Formats: sequence, C-alpha cells, structure tokens
Amino acid sequence: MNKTLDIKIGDRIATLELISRRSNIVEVKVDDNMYTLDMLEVEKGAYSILKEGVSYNLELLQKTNTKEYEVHTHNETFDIEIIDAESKYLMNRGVISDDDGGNTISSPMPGKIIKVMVQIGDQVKEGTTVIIVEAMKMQSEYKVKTDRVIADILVKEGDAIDGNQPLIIVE
Amino acid sequence: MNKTLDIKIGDRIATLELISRRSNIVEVKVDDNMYTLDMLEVEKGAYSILKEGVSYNLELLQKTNTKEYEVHTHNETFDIEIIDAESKYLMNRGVISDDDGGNTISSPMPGKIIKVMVQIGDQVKEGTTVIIVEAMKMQSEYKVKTDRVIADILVKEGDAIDGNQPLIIVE
Amino acid sequence: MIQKILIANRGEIAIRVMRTCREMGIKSVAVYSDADRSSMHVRYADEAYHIGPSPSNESYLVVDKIIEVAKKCGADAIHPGYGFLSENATFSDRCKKEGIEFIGPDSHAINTMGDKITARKNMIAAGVPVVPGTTEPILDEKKAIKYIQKIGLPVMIKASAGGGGKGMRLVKEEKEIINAIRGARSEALNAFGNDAVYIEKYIDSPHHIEFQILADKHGNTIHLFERECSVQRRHQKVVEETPSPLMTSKVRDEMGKHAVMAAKAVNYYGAGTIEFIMGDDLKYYFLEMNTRLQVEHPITESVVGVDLVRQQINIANGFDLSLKQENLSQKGHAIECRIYAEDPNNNFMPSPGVIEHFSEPLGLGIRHDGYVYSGYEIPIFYDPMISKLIVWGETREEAIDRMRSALFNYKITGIKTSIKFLERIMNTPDFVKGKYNTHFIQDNEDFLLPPKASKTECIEMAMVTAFINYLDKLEKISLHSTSEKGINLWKDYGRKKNVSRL
Amino acid sequence: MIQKILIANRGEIAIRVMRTCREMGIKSVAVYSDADRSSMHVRYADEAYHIGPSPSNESYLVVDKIIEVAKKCGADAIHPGYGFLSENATFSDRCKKEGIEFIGPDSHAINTMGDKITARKNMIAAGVPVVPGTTEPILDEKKAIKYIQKIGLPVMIKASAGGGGKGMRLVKEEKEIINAIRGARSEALNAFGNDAVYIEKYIDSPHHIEFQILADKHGNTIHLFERECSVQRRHQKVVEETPSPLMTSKVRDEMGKHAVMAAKAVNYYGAGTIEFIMGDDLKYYFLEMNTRLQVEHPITESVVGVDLVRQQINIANGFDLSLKQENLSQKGHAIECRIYAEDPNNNFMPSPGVIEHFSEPLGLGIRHDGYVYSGYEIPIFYDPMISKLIVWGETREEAIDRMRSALFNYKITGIKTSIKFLERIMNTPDFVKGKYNTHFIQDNEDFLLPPKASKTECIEMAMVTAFINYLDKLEKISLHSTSEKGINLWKDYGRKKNVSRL
Repeated sequence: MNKTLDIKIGDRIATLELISRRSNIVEVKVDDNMYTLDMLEVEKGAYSILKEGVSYNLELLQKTNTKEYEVHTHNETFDIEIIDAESKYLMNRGVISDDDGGNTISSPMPGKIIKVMVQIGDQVKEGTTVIIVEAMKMQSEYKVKTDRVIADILVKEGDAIDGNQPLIIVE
Repeated sequence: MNKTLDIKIGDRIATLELISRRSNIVEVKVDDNMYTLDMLEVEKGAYSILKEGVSYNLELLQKTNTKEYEVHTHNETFDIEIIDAESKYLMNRGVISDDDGGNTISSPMPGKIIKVMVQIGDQVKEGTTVIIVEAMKMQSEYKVKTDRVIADILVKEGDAIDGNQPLIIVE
Repeated sequence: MIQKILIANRGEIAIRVMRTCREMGIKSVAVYSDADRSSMHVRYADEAYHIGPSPSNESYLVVDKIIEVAKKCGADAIHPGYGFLSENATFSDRCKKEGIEFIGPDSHAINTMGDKITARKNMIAAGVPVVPGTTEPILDEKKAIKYIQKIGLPVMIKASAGGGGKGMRLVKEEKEIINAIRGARSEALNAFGNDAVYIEKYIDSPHHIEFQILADKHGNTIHLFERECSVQRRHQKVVEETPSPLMTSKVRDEMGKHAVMAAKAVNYYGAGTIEFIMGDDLKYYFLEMNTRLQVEHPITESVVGVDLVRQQINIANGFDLSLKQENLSQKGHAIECRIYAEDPNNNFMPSPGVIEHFSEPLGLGIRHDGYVYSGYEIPIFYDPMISKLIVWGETREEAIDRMRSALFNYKITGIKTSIKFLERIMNTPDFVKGKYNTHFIQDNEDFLLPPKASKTECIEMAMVTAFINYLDKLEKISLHSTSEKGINLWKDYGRKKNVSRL
Repeated sequence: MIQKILIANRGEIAIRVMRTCREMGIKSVAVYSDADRSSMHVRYADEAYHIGPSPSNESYLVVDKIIEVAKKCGADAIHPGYGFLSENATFSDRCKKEGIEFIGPDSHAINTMGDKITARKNMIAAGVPVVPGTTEPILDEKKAIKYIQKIGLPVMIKASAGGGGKGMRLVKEEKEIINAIRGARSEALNAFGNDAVYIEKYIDSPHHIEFQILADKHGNTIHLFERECSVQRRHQKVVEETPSPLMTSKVRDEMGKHAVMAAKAVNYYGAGTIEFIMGDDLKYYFLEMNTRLQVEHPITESVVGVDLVRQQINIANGFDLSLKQENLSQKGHAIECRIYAEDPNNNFMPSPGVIEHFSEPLGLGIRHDGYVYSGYEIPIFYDPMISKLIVWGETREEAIDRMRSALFNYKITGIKTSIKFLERIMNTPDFVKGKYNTHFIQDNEDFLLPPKASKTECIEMAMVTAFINYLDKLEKISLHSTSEKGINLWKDYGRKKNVSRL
C-alpha cells in the first residue's frame, strides 16, 4: 500500500506522506511541513487532533465518490479530494477536465419539477428559462447560457428529482 | 425462514407470529391478540409504531447474545429473550437452567480489583468476603454463600475487569 | 377543559406545542403527510394520523382532512402553529361549527387584520399610528399622483391582500408612479386574485419591531414587550432579539399601549403580534398584525419568563389572563437564530438531504427548538428551517458572546446549513453595536461573505484527517480482500518504517 | 486580565467552565488522564495536555503535574471545578507561589472551613447560629456524658475532619454514648488520621438548605438565595430545587445575612456555599461551608439570572462585584436532577460502559450540562454522574411538570441510568407537595421502587419490536449467505402469505 498521496483543497495540491504511526501518534509530512500529532477517531468520522497541546476537532463527511470529502473544522468547511495514482494518470492524460455541463441542464438540489418551459426540437435563445424546479418553497429557474436546441426532455412536471440528475439535454 | 417465535419477557413466554408485512404495515399475532401496526425503524434500533393512531416509540439495545434485547419504551425498560428452535430444544432437554453462578465469583459491573482476600486452597466460611471490586468510586465486596474451598484465582489486585468476567473459582 | 389537542402542523413548532401539552397533562395528536411518517412530531405525539400526500396543499392545508381526524380521535381543540392554516379564517369558523376549539382568534379578527386596507382603517379609527398613506384602493391614477405629491416621495405601492413581497413597488421618482401602480395591480391580481392597491409613505432605513400581545376572551389584553426583527434577508427574518437595542423605555410604553389598542380594536383573543415599522427617529407606524404564534416567540418567553403556548391554551379554555401588565418586566437579553438547511455560499440554495451527524450546544442560557435527528432525511416539500437556537444572557453583550459560542458548537453534517452565516452576523460590527436596520444584510455583505483565507495549519489538519481516514479505508478493503481479518497491519508500521513511495 | 485558564477537572464541570471561558474570549486548557483522551472536555478545549494514568490520584490529584502544564502552556489562572483539588489548601497556596491565579479562595478560608471544630468556633464568634454542641474535641468521656445530658438526646458524635458520613454516630440512648464516642474516634483515626470528635444536637427530620454567596477581593459579599438539597441518598444529593418550598421571605432574609456573615468571618472571596440544617420549625444552624462551585449551582443561575463562573473569573481578575444585593431577586422556580450511570433497580450499582444512543430533551426552560455522547465509553475511574438536567418554570408546579416531561424524553441506551428513578421522584406526592426532608427517599421507598405491572399492550409492543428486529437480522444473514444481495425477499412477503410454522 502506498503511504504518499496528493490531496487537493481549493487551488492547492499538497503531497502528504505518512512517516510513522504508533497507536494514535501520527507523524505526517504535508509538503515540507512535518507534524507529530495525537490523532483519535472519537466518533465515526469525527477526529480529535492534539498538536503540541492545541486541540482541533474535525468532522469528515464522505461524499458519494469515496475520494471526496467535506471536512468541517471549528470555523470552516473544506472540500477535499484524494488524488491517487489512477486519477493522476487520467489527469496527466487530460481525460479528466472540468465538466461545464454544457449539454445537460440539471439542478444541484433535489426537488420537484414545477414547469417545463420547452418542447423537444425547440430552438431557444441564450438566457431563456427552460425548466423551473422547486425545493422547500423556493423556486429556481434554469436557463440556457447560449443559443441552443432542445434535444431531449427527461422529466415531466410534478416529477421528484435528485440533485444533479440530468433534466434536459441540449445541443 | 420461520415466522413464528417464542419470546420471553419476565415470567411470560408469548408466541409471536408474523401474519403479513407490506412495507411498514405489519400484522402480527401475540398469543391470541392480533395487531395491525404501522411500524418503522426511524433510527438504527429505534422504532416508531402507530397502532390505530396511538404512537409508541421503542428503542432496542441488543445484548452480547444476539437473542437478547433490552427494550426501552416511553416509561420502562424490558429484558427480552428470543427463544428459537435451538434454545427450545435445549430447554426441553433441561440443558439450560438458571445458572446460580455456584462455582465462579464474578462482578456484574466492570471495574478494578481492589483486594483479593484469599489464596488458592483456602477454606472459607459462608459469608466470607473473598474479593473487593471498585468501579466509579464505589467498592463492592463479594462473598461466598456457603462454606467453600478456593480452587483458582483468575485476577490480581489492580487488574481491570469486565462485567461478569470470572474472578475466582470455588469448589 | 381541553383534554386533547390536535396539532395541525409539523416540524419544530408541532413539537414545541406538544411539549407544553405534555407538561399540562393534555394528550397531543399529530397529523402527517406521506413525507413525514418518520418525522419527529409523529414520534413525539401520543397519537398520529396520516392525512395525505406530501405536498402541503394535499395534506396540511386540507381543512376537511384535519377536521375529520380531530373528530375521529376526539380532539377537543386544534392548535395551528404558524404557517399552514394558522391565519385561515374559514378554518377558524369551521372549527367553531364542528364544536372544536380553534387555538387562535375568531374569523372576524383574522379577516380584518388579513386585509391591509381594512386593517389600516381600523387602526386609524382606534388611534394607532399607521404609515401616512391612502385608506382606500387606488382607482384614479391622477388622484394618486396628487396624493403622492402631498405626502412626498419616496412611497410604496402595496397590494391590499399582499404578503411575501408580492404586489409591492417602491417609487422614488414621479415619472415612475403610473408604471408602478399598474405593475403592482397586475401582479396583485395574478398573485391574490384581487388588484386593490394603496399608497404608503416609504420609511427610509426602517426597523422592524413587533410587540407580543396576549388577550383573553373577557376583554383583558396585555403586551409582553417588543422583539427587534430587522435582520432580514428577502423579507424573511434571520435573527431576532429582545429588547431592541434601539428602544427607549418611554417609546416602549407608548408602543405597548398602541399594540394593546390595536388588538382591542378587533376584539382579539389569544396570542398575537403587532408589527411596527420604525424610523431612526423612533417614530413608528402600525404595519400589520399576525394573528398567531410567531416563529420568534421564544425570545419573549426567555426575557419575560412566560410560556406563551400555555397561555394560549389557558385562553382557549376560557380562563382569565393570569398575567397582569404591571407585574411583567424584561430580564436580561435574548437572541434567536433561525437555522436553515441552505447553502449560504451558493445563493442560499435549499439543501434538503439526510442528516449525518447532529450535535447541539448545551448549557447555561441555551434553548434549542428543533425537530431533526441523526439519520433524518429533510423532505423537499416544506420550509427549510430545521431549528431555532435561542440564547439568553444577563446583557446584550453576554447574549451575543453566548450565541457565537453556541453556533460554534453546533454541528450538523450531511446537509449545508446557515450556521456559519449566522456566526458571521454575530461578528459583524454593526450588529455587535446594535446599529442596524432592515438593510443590514445588504449593507454588510463584505462581512457576511465566507472568509477567503484560512490559517494554513487548520487547512493542513483537514488534509491530514482526510488522508488518514482514506488510508484506513484502503487498509480495511485490502484486509478484507486478503482475509487477514482482525490483524491490523498498520499497528507494526511505526516500528518497521519501510515506507515505499509511489 | 486573565487570558488563559487551565481547568483542573474533567466531565461536565470542565466543559461548563470552558463554555464561559469561550464566551468571555478566554482560552481554555484541558488536562486529561489515560482514560480521558476521548473525553469531551479534551475535544472542547483550545489546548489539552496529558497528565498521567487513569486513577485520579495519579493524574487529576497530582499538584505538580497540573502546575507544570499550567506553566508550560502559559495559563494565568486555574479553575479547579468541584471535587479533585477544589478544596485543597496546599494547591491554592502553590498556585499563589507560582504566580498563577487560583480561581477559588485562599488557603486560610479553605483550612478554617475544612476543619469542622475550627469552623464551628469561627461561626459562633461571628454570630452565625450553629447546632448546639461542643466546640472542643472530646477528651474526657465523663464530661461528654454530662454535656449530652445537658443538651438532651438524641445527639450526633462527629469527626472534626469528617466527610462522606465517616466517623459519625447517632446516639439515641444514654447507654450508647461511650461506645459511640469510641467507635467514631477509631473510625475517624482510620479514615482521616485524626481522632478528634465533637458532639452536636441531632436535628430530627432535617432539611438541608444552602446559600450561594459571592465575594470579591475588596470586601463586598452578597448572597444569591437558597437551594433546597434535602433529596439525598446516602448523603449524596439527588435532586435540588430553588426556592425551597419550606422557606419564608423573613427566614430567607435572615439566613442570607447569616450566610454573608459566615463568609466574611473567613475573609472569603470567590463563589462559595454555606450549608445549613433546618428543622420543621424553620430553626436553622450552620452546617459547613463548601469553598468552591457546587454541582447544583445552575439552579441558582436559572432563577437569579447570573452566570456564576463568569462572576468567579471576574472576582479572580480583582474586579469589584458588579451585582448589588438590593438588585437581586428570584424569578420562577428551578429544579436540577443529577443523572448517574447506575442501576436503580439493582441497589444503584454503577453502570459504566459505552453509550449507544443518546438524545436529550430540548425546548423552553430546559438546560442540560453533560459531557457524554453516542459512542462514548464512560470510564470506571471517576464519579458516575454523567449529566445534570436543569429546568426552569414560572411556578414550582410548572417546573415539576417540565422536569417530568424532560426526563421522559431523555433517552440513553447502552448503560443503565437513574432517569426512571428521578421520574418517580417527580411523581411522589411528598415531593409534589413540597413536604419532604432528608429522609425523603427512605420514607418513600414504595413510590420509588420500579413499577411492577405494566400495561399489557406496551409489553406486547416491546415484544413485537424485538421480534421484527430479530427476523430482519436473520433475513440479512440469510441474504448475505445466499449472495442475493440487494434483493429484499421480504418485500413480497405480504402478497405471498405462505407462512410456514416451525
């Protein structure tokens, strides 16, 4: 097993290396910074770290992808991604890139389809609202960013949808 | 799989039979009483039951033995034991009987051994304290109930012990 | 005497009402939609009955279903909470007709206060100051212009049946008047089926201050002082406090008297709230009356020391008010923060989902009214408010410190919440100084945006935690696949130190 | 100004002190033994340092280790909580010597009040009523008999260095006197290394009533009224309330003045408690002084509206008391229940172990001071108290109703607790009527024993739940073994109805 991993947080990618671990005493290097930590998982996903006496409490929330975490510290929340060999390889080859969602319209939150404003085959102008989704008494309108043709509509009014589920395909 | 089981609670042994179950609607017979219940596990081990509108909340705590439960209702706590075919067989054969702990001295609570009052081979009189255990600032003395000979001592002073762990064997 | 109350609501307010029922030895009955079978109010009640599909217009808003359950289970009263049917005059009448006590006012009070023009007229007649403006719907656009010239710009054009910011137009320049009137009328017609609009003077840098009142059925009416509700986002209250940092005791007395007069003008009984708008000059005007319990009622309970739901039930029982105005006083300071399942870093997008981990702050001066639990899935059909955190302190400063510390110790994972946003409000100088009005959130965007730079060490601790957790996960998988169960390969790792790099 | 406080304690009191530190912007430092690495006080603090093995005499009671940590981390003050080193005069002196502020009184006050004969003498000199009895150790048994004949039987023989019921003998008949004195002396010698004993008149059906005091370093001393602590089991308080149902305002004023006099007599500063014993005739006598924060201090905070830890820190800072006696009053009623990890159905045997599921009551008037969480293992080395539930109500009746309802909604599984026992106390007529003394628990054994008969339906629901859970468990195992993962065989069960019996 590999004890060195790259980890992405915001714009920064750091290399973490596990130097030693004896019960809850962990020696770890983050880029050039060496830490000796007393680190304990006190509840499932909740860690207590003592770094030369300074107390940190962190809670991990694993996302659907096992390599992505949301980490809650005292004051903040960070999105963290583990970059292992496989993703590194793919990144170097340029296979993984930012998906701009160009061809699908979706809602980041689960909810209910209130209104589908278009039909298959419609030619719609930049900025046209194509679908309205409601969650928790708040309606959100989803628009196309450039001129588009509606290729497919995957939901109908009244449907309950998950977050990030494709709703409409555009060309 | 068998849908009828005997269940022991206090002095009573009742026969429970699952008649039907469709999503959270459960029909079940307890001896001669038939119940139709809306039953949902709302948290791990926590059940919400609606019986013709009346709301029950129950929390199950499984003991070390998977067939034994502690059940917390609104007002009370019950110890419940599932009697399956195997235990029934053994009970009928008389193999399982109330263990009066006759040959072992143990403490029902975890703690620390404060003092061992006897040595192997000692002949002790009824009512003699043989060992003192402390937990949470409270000391408990354990005595023999009749005249005994100390056959074995399994712990020493200062040892941390679990609940119900044998401490001393007597003859 | 009321023996059994049906609570025609869900979420934290249903549980809050049931708590008082339990203390008073009254049985409580929950109703629930498809989405709410596993909700806490169902678990908390003595009885619970299903009333239909998840959307509230097919369940919590269906009068017939709720009445049917109440009659079937023998409830002698219905508590509507807030929202849903709480300000529905038809529902109040229907309860009366069925011989069930509606814990709220009669339809006359609801109707009079529900229509803004009618309410304005009644308040003027009762001697309660209202915002200068018209008392009749605008029919003649020319007359409207003349009237506006008389009271002076800026003005608000408002729909009489309005609410939620719909059918409202702010007019700053004379040339906008005609368009604003026409726009407001057409929007009001669409939204409420009623195009009546009226004109009000626009109060600049306004404060939203409301008074809690209680009235029994025998004409005794008292007020329980003010609540300052100016911290608002899109006309929704976010943080409330009492006493108001703006208030003087002279103005408080006077406003309290006006609040009581307002309630008496409609023969009000039950708990209600008179909302005022106030300028920096402490001039105040009646805005509207909420004929129900407010979301923010706990801060009044904290400083006055009264259980408002118990009072509501006693009033519904026909008892005389046990509280006397002269015996009431405010002690210390209370603040409420409303915690929403929403993402403040992403335009406050609602964030329904499953609560992974939930732990709330405890201790001195902390009150918590909520309904979610670890493992609970927040449904998408209802309001995103998941809990209210209320703190009390000897002084305003102590209350702010306590709220800041409590928010800091409030942990919810699995969904996004407004907790960090609320923490930033507690740190915003204008809030700390008590110098704010309803423009507070837009005026303080810089403070309220999430902080950009974090301490490097904190970031690195977050990375280390994810790193270790991930390694442990990998190890578990590899142990599992090689069947070396129970043996922790890592334990010896420190001694061996044979680190191999990728 | 104090910037960083080391809390030389663990459990709920450590967290309670840290909470106020956080509100005041003061850094808090935890110390912990081997058993406490995962304890909440370590997680809650800004810094935390290990001080030794689990037994408290190797960690929390070791003065040198605590001083060493305080100096290393730069703490300028130490808060001792209650228990452990809180009433250790040597520790107070040592802190002073090291230039660290001890948040508590000086060694003179601790020593004077710690020895009962010395305390009695001081109180008599200060004009505070003490229980009639001797002021010198008993040396001559004959003189003792004469003295007892003078004040009349029954009397108590008490060890001067005593505590925890050790070295105490109740004498009801003259012939028991000699044996009682000899027994008490030998027990006192064994327990405290000091065989000094004295004689006190025995107060029949006594009430234990204590007064909270606060004193600054400039001679200002006030009291914050009484706490009624007569609900005791084996001299341990179980339930406390304030105001005392026994008290009159005349006696309260008088006792308050005596409490202040008692504190002044030893030049006391900080927070302290004067314990009195009171007869049914409301005659009262000084019993002892606790020179620290009490476990039950929150009920005073609830009705007086003061944060006592904040006051302690302000006093340690050398500030003048900000509170004036004439401005203080009691508002409403507060009750505290101490929740222990113990089995009330099995002679209150301690029940350490792992907390499986933990959910605490919320809402109006509920305060919760605890330190455990789901998954936490309660160590065997320390006090079994796991949390304190404090309620406030407008009236005593409302407070009892609220406590009953709160206990009902308090769920802890995995260990046994005293919650149900406390619920039964709230239902005991003598408690409800407020007619009780320190014999309450033994006098009410019938009410306090667990109920024998349960409603059949409730029992059957418990059986059904275990039944269904067990079937689901079996199903999971069989699904797993036949590899039909993801397919729930049970889903179709209702339709098939092919029930096979054993």
